[in-house]
Amino acid sequence: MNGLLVLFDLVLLAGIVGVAWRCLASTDLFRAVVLFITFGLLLALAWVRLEAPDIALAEAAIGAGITGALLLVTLERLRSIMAERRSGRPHSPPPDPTGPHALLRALHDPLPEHRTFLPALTFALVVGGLLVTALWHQPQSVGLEPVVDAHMDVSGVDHPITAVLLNFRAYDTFLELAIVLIALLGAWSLGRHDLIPARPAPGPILPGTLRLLVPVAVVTGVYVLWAGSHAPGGAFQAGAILGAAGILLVLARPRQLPMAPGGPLRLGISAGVALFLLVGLYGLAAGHGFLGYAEAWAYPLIILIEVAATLSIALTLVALFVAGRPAGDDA
Amino acid sequence: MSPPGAEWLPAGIAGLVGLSLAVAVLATAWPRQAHRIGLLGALAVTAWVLVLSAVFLNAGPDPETAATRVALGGWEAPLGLMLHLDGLSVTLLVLTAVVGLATSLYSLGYVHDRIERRQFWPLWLWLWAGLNMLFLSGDAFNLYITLEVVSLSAVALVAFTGTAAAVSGAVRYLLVNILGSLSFLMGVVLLFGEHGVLDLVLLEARTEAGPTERMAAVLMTAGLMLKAALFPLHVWLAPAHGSAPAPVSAVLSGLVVTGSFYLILRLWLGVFAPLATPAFGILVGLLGVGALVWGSLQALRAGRLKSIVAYSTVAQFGYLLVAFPLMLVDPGTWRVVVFFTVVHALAKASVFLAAGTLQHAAGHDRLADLGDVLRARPRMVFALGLAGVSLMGLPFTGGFIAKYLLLEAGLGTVLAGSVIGVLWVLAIAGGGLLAAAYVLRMVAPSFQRGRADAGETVSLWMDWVPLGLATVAALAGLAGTLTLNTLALTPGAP
Amino acid sequence: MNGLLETVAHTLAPGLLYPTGGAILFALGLYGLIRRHHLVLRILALNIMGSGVFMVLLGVAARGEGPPDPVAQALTLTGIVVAVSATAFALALVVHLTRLTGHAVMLPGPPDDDAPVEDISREEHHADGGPADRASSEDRPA
Amino acid sequence: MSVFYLAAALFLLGTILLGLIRVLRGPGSGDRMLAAQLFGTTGVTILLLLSLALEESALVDVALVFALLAVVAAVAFVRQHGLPEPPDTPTHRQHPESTESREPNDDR
Repeated sequence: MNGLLVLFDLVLLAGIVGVAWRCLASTDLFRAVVLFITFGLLLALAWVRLEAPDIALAEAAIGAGITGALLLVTLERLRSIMAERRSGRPHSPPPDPTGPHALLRALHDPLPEHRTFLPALTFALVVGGLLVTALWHQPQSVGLEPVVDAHMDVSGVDHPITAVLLNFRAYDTFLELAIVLIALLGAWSLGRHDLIPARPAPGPILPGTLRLLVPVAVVTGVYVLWAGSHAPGGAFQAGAILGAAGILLVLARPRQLPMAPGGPLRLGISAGVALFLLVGLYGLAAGHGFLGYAEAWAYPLIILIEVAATLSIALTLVALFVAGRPAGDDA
Repeated sequence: MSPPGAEWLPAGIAGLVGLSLAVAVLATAWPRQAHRIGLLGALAVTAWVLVLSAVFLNAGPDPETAATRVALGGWEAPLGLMLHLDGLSVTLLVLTAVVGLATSLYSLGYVHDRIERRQFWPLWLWLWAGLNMLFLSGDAFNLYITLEVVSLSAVALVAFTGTAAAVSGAVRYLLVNILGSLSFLMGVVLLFGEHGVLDLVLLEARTEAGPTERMAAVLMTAGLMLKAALFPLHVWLAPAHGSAPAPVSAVLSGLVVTGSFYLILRLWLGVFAPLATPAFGILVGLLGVGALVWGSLQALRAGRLKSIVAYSTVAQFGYLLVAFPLMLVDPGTWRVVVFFTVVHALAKASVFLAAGTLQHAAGHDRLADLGDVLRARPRMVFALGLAGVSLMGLPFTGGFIAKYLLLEAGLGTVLAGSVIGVLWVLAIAGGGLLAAAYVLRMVAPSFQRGRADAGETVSLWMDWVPLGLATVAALAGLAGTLTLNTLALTPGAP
Repeated sequence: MNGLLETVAHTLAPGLLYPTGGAILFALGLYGLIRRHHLVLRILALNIMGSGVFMVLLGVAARGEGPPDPVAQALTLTGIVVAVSATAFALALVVHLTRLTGHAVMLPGPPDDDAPVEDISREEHHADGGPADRASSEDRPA
Repeated sequence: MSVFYLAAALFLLGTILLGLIRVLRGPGSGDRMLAAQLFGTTGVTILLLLSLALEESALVDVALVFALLAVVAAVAFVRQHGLPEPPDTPTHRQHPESTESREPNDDR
């Protein structure tokens, strides 16, 4: 059993490193993206081996649902921009066969010159070697597991990771939500969104798949959110799953994005942060400290924050997939 | 009996975080009123910071007990997160408030387009909140998160004009920031793996000079140097700072870069203090000399006003590196370094704001064609000159006192028998001369004869705020003793 | 013989094996970041570096006998969310840059400091949403 | 019994690594994408087997999420590349894929 586990670990790690290496050595960007999707899948298996099912769940939802689609759509956007520029925009210069325009022809990145090979390799080897040396010298520290365990009964939930995320280190989680929001504000500040490049997909398969899958994804998201208080799961994983369902809907109708009115949309994306902050300020006023809860209220407040955070994360991830700001936001 | 007000400090610290976050969230959710929310918020946050610092100075006369630590949610470290306020963080909070208020007032005039206002204000308020949280954080992982809040909103602010130069500067800036954050995070992970705690005070008590600490120090310092644009990791700075809108450049050069430098200083005064050796100090000092020379030469070569200012940031941060070997000889020098950073931030922000006004009036910022506008706008020339004098370090300005103290420390090193100390003294003195050269380059066209043309009309805010901030920078010399005494209230630091 | 086996078994424990793998991923990502010029590949390289950091963190948390450290896992989750947000924003920037300049590569060498800068405070400047219509006049080689 | 589950998981992991050849060599985008989709299915099976072998019931949730969301990338792909078309239509992808597989795409 143990020998097999070690063998499994070794094969898995070799696969992860190999896939990452081939991904970064690709000249074809599409191949690099497909390898990156595979990399995410193998990483999820590694998280399972490191007894971190919560992280594996997040990796599954992100890697399979969000990042893969985001990267594929980005490549297609780049390709359609390039095609548009080549096909005779009046002011655009003709493509220069040696210049940077040629580099992006059909999403192709030529291998770099050999000049940087040795310095880069030496640098990476030194950094990696020093890291490994430092890591192998470390003691078997117990970390904070006993401390968290001793406080579980006053945390309001039964799952230690949720307790850390939404009670003991709630400030970090609050700022994490803020970062998702800031990323969206940044993407919105670049301009209005344009159409997602898409080709017709005739036949009953696509609409049929969506009709079946979107409701199942929504149910799964709600289940993962609910499970978070006592088992692996939680707001972010649930938000990512719901976000993936939203991305499916966007992909189904790329030319008719729902015209969300600006006010409610803004409220939706900032609801998670706003509610979290309100609860935190109430805690400060009531004497539990900023972002603190009374012990009896911990469970309902955590659930309330998680629900709002899930909705905001899902909405924000879909908006990040669409990238530009909707026309309704300027009204 | 404790002095009055001390018992309010913890609530005041948490309240400051809550207030700056509330302003940012409100502006995000209600962008139509974002500029009004931003103005009121800027006034409220500034007032709060000033009251907080007054209470702090009144309450903590003893350097050993001056730090106030607040357990968020009531969870003490190592389980929970602690906010940490001491003399160093108070100084930088006040600096942030002054520059932040000036930038906010300036932006009222500068960002006038209805749609751009909606994009600008929420991002700027998040950036300000992130800086406040950075200076108050006492936890290694939380520092990583606050750094990300700061850098993502800063990148978005660089990009939001949507021009080719701004967006390509922003992409570079973003990649550099992510790389710097990951390097920092790897260092945090190493420290956590060795000691099992994240709180900086607890970490400081446990560190010794082992392989983990050395590698973590290298990774975290390199990551922060990348973010602070410290030579030789500075290449991204000029394109990002030089092509951003003026208020954004002011904040980036004045505050964001300073935030990363603050963190380097904080770590080397605390967690990594056992690792500092003379050889390391000399290496850092040589980098500083390189930064001074290279940055100044680029500033003398650049054709655009804002590029000159951006490169002068690289040069001026060379002083901070030169100060490292001096700190090893006389540990108390770090307070002079912080004072220098404060003066630099004030002066640099006002120069960028003045440059923004000139660019607005002329429609460009090419130095060769800027003479007409400069001759017609003596107020701007005065602001540029006043701030520039502070950057050069002429007598009776804040910059003079900072550089004088640095020189004194350098001469002390020479007297203590260090040969290389001569190089540090020469660098500090020579850097001032180079600064004089590029500052004169900026204002020189106004002294030549020629046509005067005020160009586009300029709103009142844009006309007066740069001069106001430059005056504050020049007068900062008067607050030198106060600043140094405040900084002395930092437990653990020499 | 037994001693040797024990040493090997100790070396191959997940708590040491996976941090080593994480360090390799970190170095590999760094190498790719330096070598490749296309921005999408650079973003992938940064993501691989990030995964290396998370692998070290989780591997370190899984060391020892008892259950793994929940704080380390919570930190990883937070880190992953930050990485995803930064990646999405970076990709949006890259698309925008390509629209403006016609390329998505960041070539080495110093950038052009003296390129003209648009001033958003001027009256003639308006954020009219579609960035594409500004693109043609601002085309410049990197 | 858990040894058997583990051995099966190891075998499936090996098939993923073997299938990487298809991703690396292509030649078409469709080939690469289809291989990645297949890895998704294999990954679900590995997760279920590991869940039995390590007695960790939460892994079933992970497998569920993977199975559910694998379709997102597939839909994104189909949406942008269309359904298979004759190679001479103008909407066909303009990758230099045919040259790609022959090229020495290794820089070491």
